[in-house]
Amino acid sequence: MADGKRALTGTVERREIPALKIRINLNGKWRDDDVEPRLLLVHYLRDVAGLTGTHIGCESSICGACTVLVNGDAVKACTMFAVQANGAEITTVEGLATNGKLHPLQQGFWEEHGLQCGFCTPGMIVAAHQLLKRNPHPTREEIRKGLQGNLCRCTGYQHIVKAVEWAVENKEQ
Amino acid sequence: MITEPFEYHSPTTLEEAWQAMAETGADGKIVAGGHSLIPIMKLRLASPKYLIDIGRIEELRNIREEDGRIEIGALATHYQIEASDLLKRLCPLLPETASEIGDVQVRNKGTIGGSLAHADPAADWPAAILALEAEIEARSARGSRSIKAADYFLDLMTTALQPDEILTSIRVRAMPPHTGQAYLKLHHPASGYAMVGVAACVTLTESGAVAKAAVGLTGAGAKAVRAVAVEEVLSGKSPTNHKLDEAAAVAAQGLELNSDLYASAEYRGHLARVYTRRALAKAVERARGASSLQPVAVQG
Amino acid sequence: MKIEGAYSIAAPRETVWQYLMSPESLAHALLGCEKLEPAPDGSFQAVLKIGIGAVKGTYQGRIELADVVPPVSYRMKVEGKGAGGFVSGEGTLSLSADNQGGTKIQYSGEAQVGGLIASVGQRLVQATARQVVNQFFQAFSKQVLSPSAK
Amino acid sequence: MAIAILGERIKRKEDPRLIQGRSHYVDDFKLDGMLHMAFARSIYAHARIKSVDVTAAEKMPGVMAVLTGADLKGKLGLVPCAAGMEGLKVPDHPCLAIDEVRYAGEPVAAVIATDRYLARDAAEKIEVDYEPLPVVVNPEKAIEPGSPLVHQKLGDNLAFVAKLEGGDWKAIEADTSLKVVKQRLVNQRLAPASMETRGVIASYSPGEDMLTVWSSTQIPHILKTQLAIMTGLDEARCRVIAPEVGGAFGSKLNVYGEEGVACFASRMLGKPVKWIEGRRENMLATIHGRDQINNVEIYVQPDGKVMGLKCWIIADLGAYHQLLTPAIPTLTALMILGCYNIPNVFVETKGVFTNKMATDAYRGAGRPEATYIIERIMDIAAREMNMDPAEFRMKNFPQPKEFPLALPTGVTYDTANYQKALKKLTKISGYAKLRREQEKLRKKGKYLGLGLSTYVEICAMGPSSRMPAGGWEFGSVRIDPTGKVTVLSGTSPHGQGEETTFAQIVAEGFGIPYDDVTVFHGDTGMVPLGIGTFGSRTTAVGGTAIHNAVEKLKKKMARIAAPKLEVKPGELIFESGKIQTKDGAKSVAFGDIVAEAIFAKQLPPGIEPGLAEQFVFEPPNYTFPFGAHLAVVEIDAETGEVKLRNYYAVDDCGRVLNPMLVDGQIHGGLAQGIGQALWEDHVYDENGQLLTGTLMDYAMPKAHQFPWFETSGMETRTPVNPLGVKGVGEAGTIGSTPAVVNAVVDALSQHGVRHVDMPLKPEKIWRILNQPMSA
Repeated sequence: MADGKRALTGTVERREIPALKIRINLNGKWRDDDVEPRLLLVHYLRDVAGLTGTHIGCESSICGACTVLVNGDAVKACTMFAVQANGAEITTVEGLATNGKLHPLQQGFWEEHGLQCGFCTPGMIVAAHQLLKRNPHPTREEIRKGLQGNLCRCTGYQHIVKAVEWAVENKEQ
Repeated sequence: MITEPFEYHSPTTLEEAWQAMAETGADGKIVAGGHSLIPIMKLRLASPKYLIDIGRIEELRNIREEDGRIEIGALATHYQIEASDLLKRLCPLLPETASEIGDVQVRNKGTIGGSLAHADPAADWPAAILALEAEIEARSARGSRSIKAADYFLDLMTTALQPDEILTSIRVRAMPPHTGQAYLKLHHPASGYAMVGVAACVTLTESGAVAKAAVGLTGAGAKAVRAVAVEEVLSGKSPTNHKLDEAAAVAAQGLELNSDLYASAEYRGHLARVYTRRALAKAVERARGASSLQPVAVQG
Repeated sequence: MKIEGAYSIAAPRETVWQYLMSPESLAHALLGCEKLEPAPDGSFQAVLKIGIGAVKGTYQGRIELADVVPPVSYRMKVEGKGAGGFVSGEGTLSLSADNQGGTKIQYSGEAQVGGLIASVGQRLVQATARQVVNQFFQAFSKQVLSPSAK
Repeated sequence: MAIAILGERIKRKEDPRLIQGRSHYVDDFKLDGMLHMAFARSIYAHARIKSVDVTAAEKMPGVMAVLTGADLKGKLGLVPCAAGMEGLKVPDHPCLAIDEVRYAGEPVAAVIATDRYLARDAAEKIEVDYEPLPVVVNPEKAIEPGSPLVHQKLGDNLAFVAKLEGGDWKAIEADTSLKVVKQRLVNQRLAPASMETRGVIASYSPGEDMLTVWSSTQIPHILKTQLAIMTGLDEARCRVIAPEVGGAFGSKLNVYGEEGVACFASRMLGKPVKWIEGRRENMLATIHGRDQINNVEIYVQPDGKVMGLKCWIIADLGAYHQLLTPAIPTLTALMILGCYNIPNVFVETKGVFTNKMATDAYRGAGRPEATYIIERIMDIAAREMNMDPAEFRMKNFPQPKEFPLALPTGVTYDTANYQKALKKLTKISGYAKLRREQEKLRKKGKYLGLGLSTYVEICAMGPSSRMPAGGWEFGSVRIDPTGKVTVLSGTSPHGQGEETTFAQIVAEGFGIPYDDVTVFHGDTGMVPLGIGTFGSRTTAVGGTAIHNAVEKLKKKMARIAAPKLEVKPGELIFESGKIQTKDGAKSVAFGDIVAEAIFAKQLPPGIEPGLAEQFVFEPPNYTFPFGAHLAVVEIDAETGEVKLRNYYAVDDCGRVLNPMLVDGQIHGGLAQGIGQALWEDHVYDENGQLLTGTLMDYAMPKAHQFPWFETSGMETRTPVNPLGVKGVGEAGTIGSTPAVVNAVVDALSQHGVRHVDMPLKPEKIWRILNQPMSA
């Protein structure tokens, strides 16, 4: 009955795992990398691509600090492997400003003091981006619900709600 | 939190997936959206040597309707279901349930198939699937079979799926006339999981009596269950307040209830009754408001 | 965490007791048991693979029986550890005749879960314990009642 | 250009880099040859370490070193505790456990490897053989005879007993007309849970013999001193940089063992070593907050005047002292009288060791507990006296003219007008109308509750004589040849926005554009002295240092300008980029005097060239901000769910320098305080296992759980510093917790409910509502 091939510690023996080639459009530019399959998307963005604006807060897909857009959908990059994003278009907080001009949401967070320590902010802005794409004129209640996947320990959220409202009102600027 | 190393396979057809499963056997694990599996892998509580990512099997992503039968591909994300106009029209319980899952990011990535395959005792889908008497399509190289929702959930995170099967779709019937559906839950304040979640489908007769009631209960015990006793109390009866009370009173009957930091077994039993009562009332109210031609829309 | 319950098997108490004292029989009934061997100090060394859905872990442990009163009761002490932390527990198993001429096994004990499993899995720990125990008794009774037994 | 900058709602200087993801937190730095560290931690709350087998880990790919407690013994100093008091027991606290582990999560071994994945893999391979020892988790049981001991050597689990007494208790105890109102209150353990976990990079250059440390810390200067002591390096050879810090709330007001190990490893290997804490580690092994049991009683005259307060505090310190662990509960004693002029006080505080992570400063640090105690017991007493809680409070407030007010606790409150705050609150909230609504709803069987809290807190930490390691703060201001200003602060803000506030202070002082001021902090290599950011001190103490340095420079510049304008220096003011007479008749451009001072071609004799001044501000006293809050809750009687329906707050933090930032601080504080009342609870089981190890279980508040906070301010300036600023970092947290609990108890009072312990989980409320009504 005993299966002698198994390690008894509960961990799999480390084996040489071949790296995989992935091609990702990151903030508008394609790049090719060889990655270990277990490399989390968030570590790929931060450590391989050097885009450290995306943060790691909870590692259990609760806090949303690692939120990025994958093919236009906000996802938590700590709960996805880089290989799963092969072929995808990814937008991080670094990709939101255009031609040096802040995205209205970024501007809104600045205008309305939507951040304090700033650690949750990139994920919060990306999640808000998703919200406004689907619901361009959300109520305060809807903004709060739309940001349910993003924790902020500093602001008490009220100024974040105002920041999103600012962006709604100043979309064209 | 970092997973153990694994080899990654990314089949684009079911055939390729079955082959990968056959080759890797018990060392392989299927991943779809990853929102159930990847967190456990990061804790190293699951360490498959091979990860078979079925996320690229496009045929599993569709939601379609034919002759009042709706098929939802296993890879349909919670958000896809939440936003589906087709489902809002024909089976609003599904979008309503979807909207209660996790948060936007989780709904964007998590899939109905992945959630059902994982069968977390506090997941939302099982309640809806049971109340809708859905059929779960499982396919393997051996062929396909349809599993009734009532036969699907076996125990804690244990389903009727065989090791070589892939959950490929979920089939439900369009909501019949004079039907109302509702899903209500008490969210865990941190995880958002259902402390107790109740899905109710109630079809009324022309005279307003209960033609059929189906109630699915999640979060209460080790697995989601159909609250048969509740349904029996209502069947054929007029859904008066008193009758709904009477029906809800037996919601937790015979259940082995979970208990954790947030809610004791006793309290869960109570929640099961309260939320059953509320879900039934909402479903009845919607059934009354629904005409045969125009199923009720989900309220925000 | 308290674990207690009862399970009835349609077999005489002596038979049930025999099976309960047999390492082979226990090893068969314990789902995922890869090893259950007597150690020189009278205890048993065990290797158990527990899999609940996607969660899988291998536990190495030690089972010790004490206060053995055939065919009535014994006390069991279990210690196990694996990648996810540790499990330890102590409890009593006692056999009595049930109303249908079979045997009722009553168990009652305290279990402690530590490390990773405790700090991330508390909401599932109780249900998991219940499932492991239920599976054990189901498999155990199947074995006791199987025609090939004895 | 005459803009009044102080007091204006000005956008933050910090934000452009943060909103674009261009700022650098510790984990964002990548150094050449950098190695990564991971820890193996105890899975037991208390155990003897029989052996640590690192052979498998050492053989893992990429592993450069594996360290255990034995490797560090005698080579790396202990984790320091700065708080001292008479008779305090201070157990040895090694950076990696030696022989024994005393809480679940205690670091036992460290792996240093070439990448973070490999470090983790190897850490999982470390085999520790433990012999479990008896565990004590409950602090009340821990001080009973025969309890298991956390530290065998210390003989018992009582770390200290502190008594604070004032007034004439004989008279009070003899007065039989006084009603004694008692309550036992539990202030549960919380996780600070800043969004950025802890992290450190230690980089030792053997050639230069220099250790540079990037740490997510609130106290770079203190950390530098302590790391120098721990590693044995000269302090001059150590530099600590606090880069962008992603929140801290007191949890990074500390020196942690992991920081010491990183420095040791970097010195040993001659390479930079990075350690980034995982969230589970953060929940387990970053300090926790609160965790006190309080037995309080007050003595009330028939007219409602409170004459005395006694409280017995049992503070759960956890297994070891961190930097300020034992000091925190003593702040509870200090502030226990709240806004009330209670003439007699007695507080006994027992600090107790248990097999849990250390508690230490968490937003408010000791004062939320104090406020909770006094505000709960005042509410309970009001009900027992059949008085409205607002009226009862009014009765016991000191009059504004009584300030400065010396209290029997030994502190002297600077300035306040509690009556005005409470009146303003009842007005903006429509308190009377809400009470009528409550009555109506009660008749319908619905539960609405109103909860008041009037708080005072102790801020602007603080006079050095009362602080463990200095309470002054350093600021320097330098005007560069271009006329732009460089400011250095010894504080280390991490979200509070002082780069902005300090620039406002300087711009206002010099009458120059706000954009011309740049503020640096958080680098001991750049800022010579400093204490740090905590205790709502940064603006009040650190800002004052800068303000005073500006004043020094202005005096010097006026001396240079005066002869040119043929006036006396004292006649000159700085406004709109000019140095001018008050009537504006004579002026010289700010830049001209800057050039004059720096190029020094014609400086009047006796004036040193250059424009750089520093100031070390020693505050003469603490400051005492205050406020009044009202929470309105609805309770679902069927399930026990509590809904916070409205929240009103009136806060007075002295002079407001930037109302937008003050609002932000209040909001954040409210969320944390409400979080404690309703959801947050860091729970250990009876075996010392932490059950809330992730944010899936520990309920940090989310956006949808709050109503719109209706906040408004008052400005009662303090004479303690020239800015008149009191501090606002902790106010919201301190005021909100009792307000919410008072509201819930108020809602349930028709059921005879007197108290419910936090957090107010639905099941608790449901159980209460399903008990038979008490008489």
